[in-house]
Amino acid sequence: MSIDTSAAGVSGNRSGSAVIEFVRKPLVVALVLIVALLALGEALSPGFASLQQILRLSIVAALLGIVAAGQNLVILGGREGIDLSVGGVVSLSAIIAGNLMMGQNGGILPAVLVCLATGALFGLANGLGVTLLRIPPLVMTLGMLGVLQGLLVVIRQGIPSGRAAPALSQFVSQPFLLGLPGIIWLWLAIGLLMAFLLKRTVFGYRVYAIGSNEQAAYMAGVPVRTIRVALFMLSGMFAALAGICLLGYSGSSFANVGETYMLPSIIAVVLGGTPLAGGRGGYTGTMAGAMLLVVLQSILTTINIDESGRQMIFGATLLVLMLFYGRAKAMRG
Amino acid sequence: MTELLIRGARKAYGATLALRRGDFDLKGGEVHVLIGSNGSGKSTLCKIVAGSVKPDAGEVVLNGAPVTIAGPQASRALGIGIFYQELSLAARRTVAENILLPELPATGGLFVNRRELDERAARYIAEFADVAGDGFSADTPVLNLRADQRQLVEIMKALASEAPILIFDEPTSALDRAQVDRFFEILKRLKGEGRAIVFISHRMDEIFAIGDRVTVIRDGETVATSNIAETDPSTVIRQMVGDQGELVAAAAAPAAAPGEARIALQVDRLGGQGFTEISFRVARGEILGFGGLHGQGQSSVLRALFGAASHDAGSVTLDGKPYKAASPRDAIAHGVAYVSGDRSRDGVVQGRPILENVTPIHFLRNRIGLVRPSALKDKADGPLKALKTKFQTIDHPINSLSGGNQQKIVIARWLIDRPDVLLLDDPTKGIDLQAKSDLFALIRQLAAEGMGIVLYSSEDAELLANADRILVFNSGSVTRELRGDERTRYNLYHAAYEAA
Amino acid sequence: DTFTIGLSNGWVGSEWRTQMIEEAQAAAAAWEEKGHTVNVVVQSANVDVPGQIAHVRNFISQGVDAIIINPNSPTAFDPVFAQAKEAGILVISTDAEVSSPDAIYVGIDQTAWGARGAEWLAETLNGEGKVVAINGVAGHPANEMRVAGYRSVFEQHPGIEVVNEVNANWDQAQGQQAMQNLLATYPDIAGVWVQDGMAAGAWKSIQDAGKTGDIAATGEIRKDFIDLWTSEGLNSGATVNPPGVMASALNVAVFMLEGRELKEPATAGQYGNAMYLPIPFIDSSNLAEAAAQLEGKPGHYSYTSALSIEDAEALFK
Amino acid sequence: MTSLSPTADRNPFAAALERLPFLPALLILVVLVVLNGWFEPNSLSYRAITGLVSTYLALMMLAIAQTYVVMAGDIDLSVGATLSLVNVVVIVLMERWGGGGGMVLLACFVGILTGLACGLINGLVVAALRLQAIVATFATSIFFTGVALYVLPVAGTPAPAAFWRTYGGRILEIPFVFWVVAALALLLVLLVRTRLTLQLLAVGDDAQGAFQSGLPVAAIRIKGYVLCGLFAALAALCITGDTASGDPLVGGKMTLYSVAAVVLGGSALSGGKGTVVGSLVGALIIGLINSLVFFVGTPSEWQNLVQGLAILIALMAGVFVGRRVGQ
Ligand SMILES: Nc1ncnc2c1ncn2[C@@H]1O[C@H](COP(=O)(O)OP(=O)(O)OP(=O)(O)O)[C@@H](O)[C@H]1O
Ligand SMILES: Nc1ncnc2c1ncn2[C@@H]1O[C@H](COP(=O)(O)OP(=O)(O)OP(=O)(O)O)[C@@H](O)[C@H]1O
Ligand SMILES: [Mg+2]
Ligand SMILES: [Mg+2]
Repeated sequence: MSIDTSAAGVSGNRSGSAVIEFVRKPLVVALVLIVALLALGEALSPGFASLQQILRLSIVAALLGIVAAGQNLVILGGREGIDLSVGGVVSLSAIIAGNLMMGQNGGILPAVLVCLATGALFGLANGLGVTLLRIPPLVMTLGMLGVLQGLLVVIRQGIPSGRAAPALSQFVSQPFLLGLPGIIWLWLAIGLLMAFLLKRTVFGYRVYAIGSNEQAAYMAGVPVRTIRVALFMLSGMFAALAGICLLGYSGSSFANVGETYMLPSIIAVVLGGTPLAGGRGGYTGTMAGAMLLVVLQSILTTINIDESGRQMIFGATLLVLMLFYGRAKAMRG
Repeated sequence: MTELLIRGARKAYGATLALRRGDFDLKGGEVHVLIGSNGSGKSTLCKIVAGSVKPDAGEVVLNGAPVTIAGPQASRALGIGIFYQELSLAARRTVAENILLPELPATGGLFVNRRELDERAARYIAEFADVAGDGFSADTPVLNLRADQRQLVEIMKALASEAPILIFDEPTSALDRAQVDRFFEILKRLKGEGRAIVFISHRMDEIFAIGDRVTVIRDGETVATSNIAETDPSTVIRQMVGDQGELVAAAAAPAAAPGEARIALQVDRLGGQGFTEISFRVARGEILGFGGLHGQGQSSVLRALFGAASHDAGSVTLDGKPYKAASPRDAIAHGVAYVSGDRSRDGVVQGRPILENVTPIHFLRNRIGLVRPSALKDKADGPLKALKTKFQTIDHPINSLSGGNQQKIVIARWLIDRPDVLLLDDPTKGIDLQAKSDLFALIRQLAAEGMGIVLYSSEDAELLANADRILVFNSGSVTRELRGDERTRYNLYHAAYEAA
Repeated sequence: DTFTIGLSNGWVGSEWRTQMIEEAQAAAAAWEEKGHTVNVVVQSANVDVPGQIAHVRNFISQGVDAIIINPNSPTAFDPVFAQAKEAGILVISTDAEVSSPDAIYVGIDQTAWGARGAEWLAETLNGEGKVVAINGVAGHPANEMRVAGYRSVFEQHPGIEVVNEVNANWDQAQGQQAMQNLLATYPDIAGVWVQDGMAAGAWKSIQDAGKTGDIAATGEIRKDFIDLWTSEGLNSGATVNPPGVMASALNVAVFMLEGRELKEPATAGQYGNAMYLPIPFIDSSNLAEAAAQLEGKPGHYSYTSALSIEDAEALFK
Repeated sequence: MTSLSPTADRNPFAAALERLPFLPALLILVVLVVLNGWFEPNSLSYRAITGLVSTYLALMMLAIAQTYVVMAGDIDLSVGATLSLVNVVVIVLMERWGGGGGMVLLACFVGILTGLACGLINGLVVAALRLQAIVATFATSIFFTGVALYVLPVAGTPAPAAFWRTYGGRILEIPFVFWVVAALALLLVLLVRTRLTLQLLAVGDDAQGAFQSGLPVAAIRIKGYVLCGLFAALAALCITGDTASGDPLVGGKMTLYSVAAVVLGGSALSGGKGTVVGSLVGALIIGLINSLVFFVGTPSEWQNLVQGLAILIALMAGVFVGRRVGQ
């Protein structure tokens, strides 16, 4: 079974028709909505759906999508898995990377290594709190977010904010291969990697198993804790990777750049058809979810209305979109 | 007199047709038994009447008037009370609160009237006071109760509806004999009051002890209704099984254990939470039975041997080598297998494909990292066939199967790579007769092939028919061992009730 | 004399704020030479309005002589400042004005700040062309004052058309994204009015789009931006809100604690309690000077200025 | 029959904790009070305590608000936005209608209706439309923030002096906020005894079971959200009293604090277990940690980190102890 047919279990009544089944797939829903929004954007302001602009939007979506990859894994692993600390890790990683690079290409490799290690470290702390102390993930990562925000303040007073290496900036925003920027390739590679991880490795099978029924997984010899800790570590590493890319995108690190990724990364996962309960879903949908979110946000930027109106429309639209996805089963079956 | 008629009730879950055509009539003053194999649609039919499942088609006629049952509340309002097979309790609420949860007595419609609540709950608790066991009181959170006690609470909750129509969907599956007897007394009294009662059980003796009429349901269709007095167990079984041919008679167990065989598992003075001083040996080729009233430590011992519970005294050897499992993972690596009767908790990974549910042990024992689905499917095929598992394709989610077939999948996962010792913890709980006989044939075959098997069963007949020796548990220790001709129902009951 | 002054800063999301605190601490230390001991206690953390009210209450509990605050709200502190005054504590706000009659404001006029950049933009564009604005957090008072400032200027230039105004929440990356979207939608814009760190982001998008030569946009005062500005020859102008404002406020506070009276009481601004400091401006004409002041400083360091003790004394009788 | 009961050897402390899951939190609170008094004796003065209560009363209310949805296993990430919206509605109405006593009360009343409406919207979206609570209430929070910005585009607009002087003043020599606390305590005592509280907890325990038992689960959850909206509105009135002004963003950061307070108070986010008293204590713990960090003399750049660590540790300790003893 493909990981994308996840909606099946979510909605109460399934139709026998293969066509309807297909159309109900979150991935298909998201893609259709993306196209519809692009068309709407083009109608509102010509040029919105130009190839160039779509590419630029994809860059922004890639940043969100990379954070959402880790978020997705943690959510799939169940037991109310969620990682609110990703925003803090993104910021921390951007700062560390900037300082290790200081505008020098030679600094990229050490920066990537150190940042991934840092992300993994915070993920490890989250994972240990969740597994060994059995702190609910929302609580653990919320607390960790507070710690990370405090740490950012300390660090930013101690060391200057650094600059991205030119090669990194180029990688993120300039065409790299076949006219696509490197970050898009990176994102696609992550998409493939995630699909492979979830569908073709025992690790992936086990992620779904613990997400769906942890006790049964434990009784079948699945190393529950190890897997859950690994998921949080992966989440930290993806967030750190996103932090590095964000540094490349904006050229220099500053303030709490990552804060804006916390809840949107969760929304992207949900719009991608992975319910927060875990055990179902996959990353392909999440990629579409991230793109959908970014397109929606940028449409709202381009229409000339008050901020209040933008927020009202954004909030309401999100609600309407959610109706297409992860609605809980009706109590009455 | 109350009368409930159901005509042509139908319910499909996606491709699964849970109920094809449910016809059923129920009269006041009778206990109407509903029987059918796992997944035949009994619970679905009950839930339709209780309002918690919305039928695709069909009509319900109550006292001559057609009614629509819009939901559980509406059903209650129509005078229908139900015991749910999977229970409907709030774990952190107290026994009393749970009993009256559907209609909490309130002052001014706003504040809980504690006094009235306690008084009313006490009435139902009193009915079971002497059989409920330790730690059962009105203000105990349900969380702290044993499985049988929880089932009692669900029974009390159904009784508290004081409804003219009462549905009991497998209310006795966790109860001990005394509790069942008490429950049956109450049912008889209610019947006398003119209430209409639906009763579901997989235990044939219970059905014939309490039923007035029996309706057999097969593959989602009600096939026959007869007066209990005018039928007999084998007729009922034939109706349940349909044209699939005669059931194989339960295999008579060999008289004695193969004496010379190697010892697979030796346990010396094992002690832990819920059991003490347990000693026994299991030879390869032998099926050792655990018997006694349920909850006497049998499960705890098996779980401890599997590393899922701790033991703090005694020693274990596996094939002559010292063995202590720190976790199930550890046990599996040593070639020990464990099948729990509580499949929804311990066995099934809900919502995931059958394939993923069959393979975890294989992954672990072969240290597999990458998955090749086609190769895996080949591996899974054999065990699934051996168990006669019914499924559409191996990529379908396991929830699309009936309970019995789900349990077969859980068992199949142990058969890709054969373990040395198989621990069966009431593996047939809620499984239909056909599946049971398939399963025990297989278990016997596995033993013959050299496995050491421990079988705990809450059904005496099952144990007597399949175990080579039986250890009877009482209060956490073994009080008697039954061998050869000693394995009689009388001896088993006697030993079980001895110190109780 | 010995004075204890509490410094409260309710947002630590930028180096500008750090520099503000550091300059104030340095200013306090400088009083040692004048024979005064000025102790500062600092509460500088990311807090919301209630959190910063707690800052003030902590200072009151501690019994400080004066409180200098960079407030998260213009009006929310009225009650707690009244309590501080009751306890005999002098309250000065800086960087953002407060409505409390129990406090005075020492800092720049944010409306004038917004207007100054707009004037530069209008002049640079010769009063002609499409302009977009990228603003901070909608509903934030400092943001709204700056917005009022630029709007009042653009209104006086009929040739200038403000085609869109968006909010990027003082976040550099959001500023960059917003600019990217705006460039896609309005390919023919000539000018961008943008604040603070978001300016660096906006300029990054302008550069990425290869429009560096075609667009005039306001800039910011961090050294790394000034360097970029110099090397790329950006068509930019930056109004300065110096991080030294808190140091200026501190120097004023010490004189007031000494019991000195202002020559001209602080009565400016919409709340009639403000004392405005001059607003420097950087454009191509004095870019080199600004760069010289920042020589050798780290990239995050902002161009600054503050009232010296002498400057401050000149304001008193 | 002698059967092996899992309940036989439960210790009395575990039983107490089952009934009063906020005991660990209360202990932490006492320790914090002592430490605060140790490092800054003034912090235990009458005035300082009044100040502490005035400052954190809004968070206490918000934590209570959050508790009523958490009980049923839901969550509300829009409480902060609801608070902001009510705050600006009240401020704008008071400005429109003048600062007369009757008008002020009427404005407060409309504010409360606004909070109830927000709660109702959340309830409908989560319980009736069956969207996932975390993301759905995040979406409504964006929507409510938009409405708040529409009502009052920029922070400011002073409240009538009569309003905030009452809030910050005294009645019969006792600070007004203490009267509020007393009234709140009474209200909570009443609420604890309601059928709704029990039903919320039952739904939180097992929603499907509650539904099958015949409880109107959707209606109960909606009522939980409405109650949440009510307390968020009361929190807004407190904020309005303490800040004497309107700010469309004032509540933004308080949402996650309200969640933290609820957890600190011993409630389970998975539902079925929760007390409002605990949440109230949790809110005070957050307040006392913040002030303690300052009174201890933490250098400013470390303040956020130490606060963050202290809250994380308190959260972990609370959850850990609660579960350990509860087992
Ligand atoms: N005795 C037990 N019975 C049932 N479930 C258990 C038991 N112990 C642990 N679990 C479940 O398994 C989870 C993980 O337990 P544990 O850490 O032992 O996993 P593990 O498989 O040993 O992992 P690892 O190999 O990484 O140590 C627990 O959170 C719990 O849900
Ligand atoms: N919620 C559901 N979703 C999908 N399939 C379901 C659901 N509930 C029941 N089924 C399927 O419907 C069929 C009938 O199930 P039902 O529970 O009525 O059987 P039953 O006769 O009560 O069996 P048992 O004796 O095991 O309790 C089974 O195949 C089952 O798998
Ligand atoms: Mg059933
Ligand atoms: Mg382990």
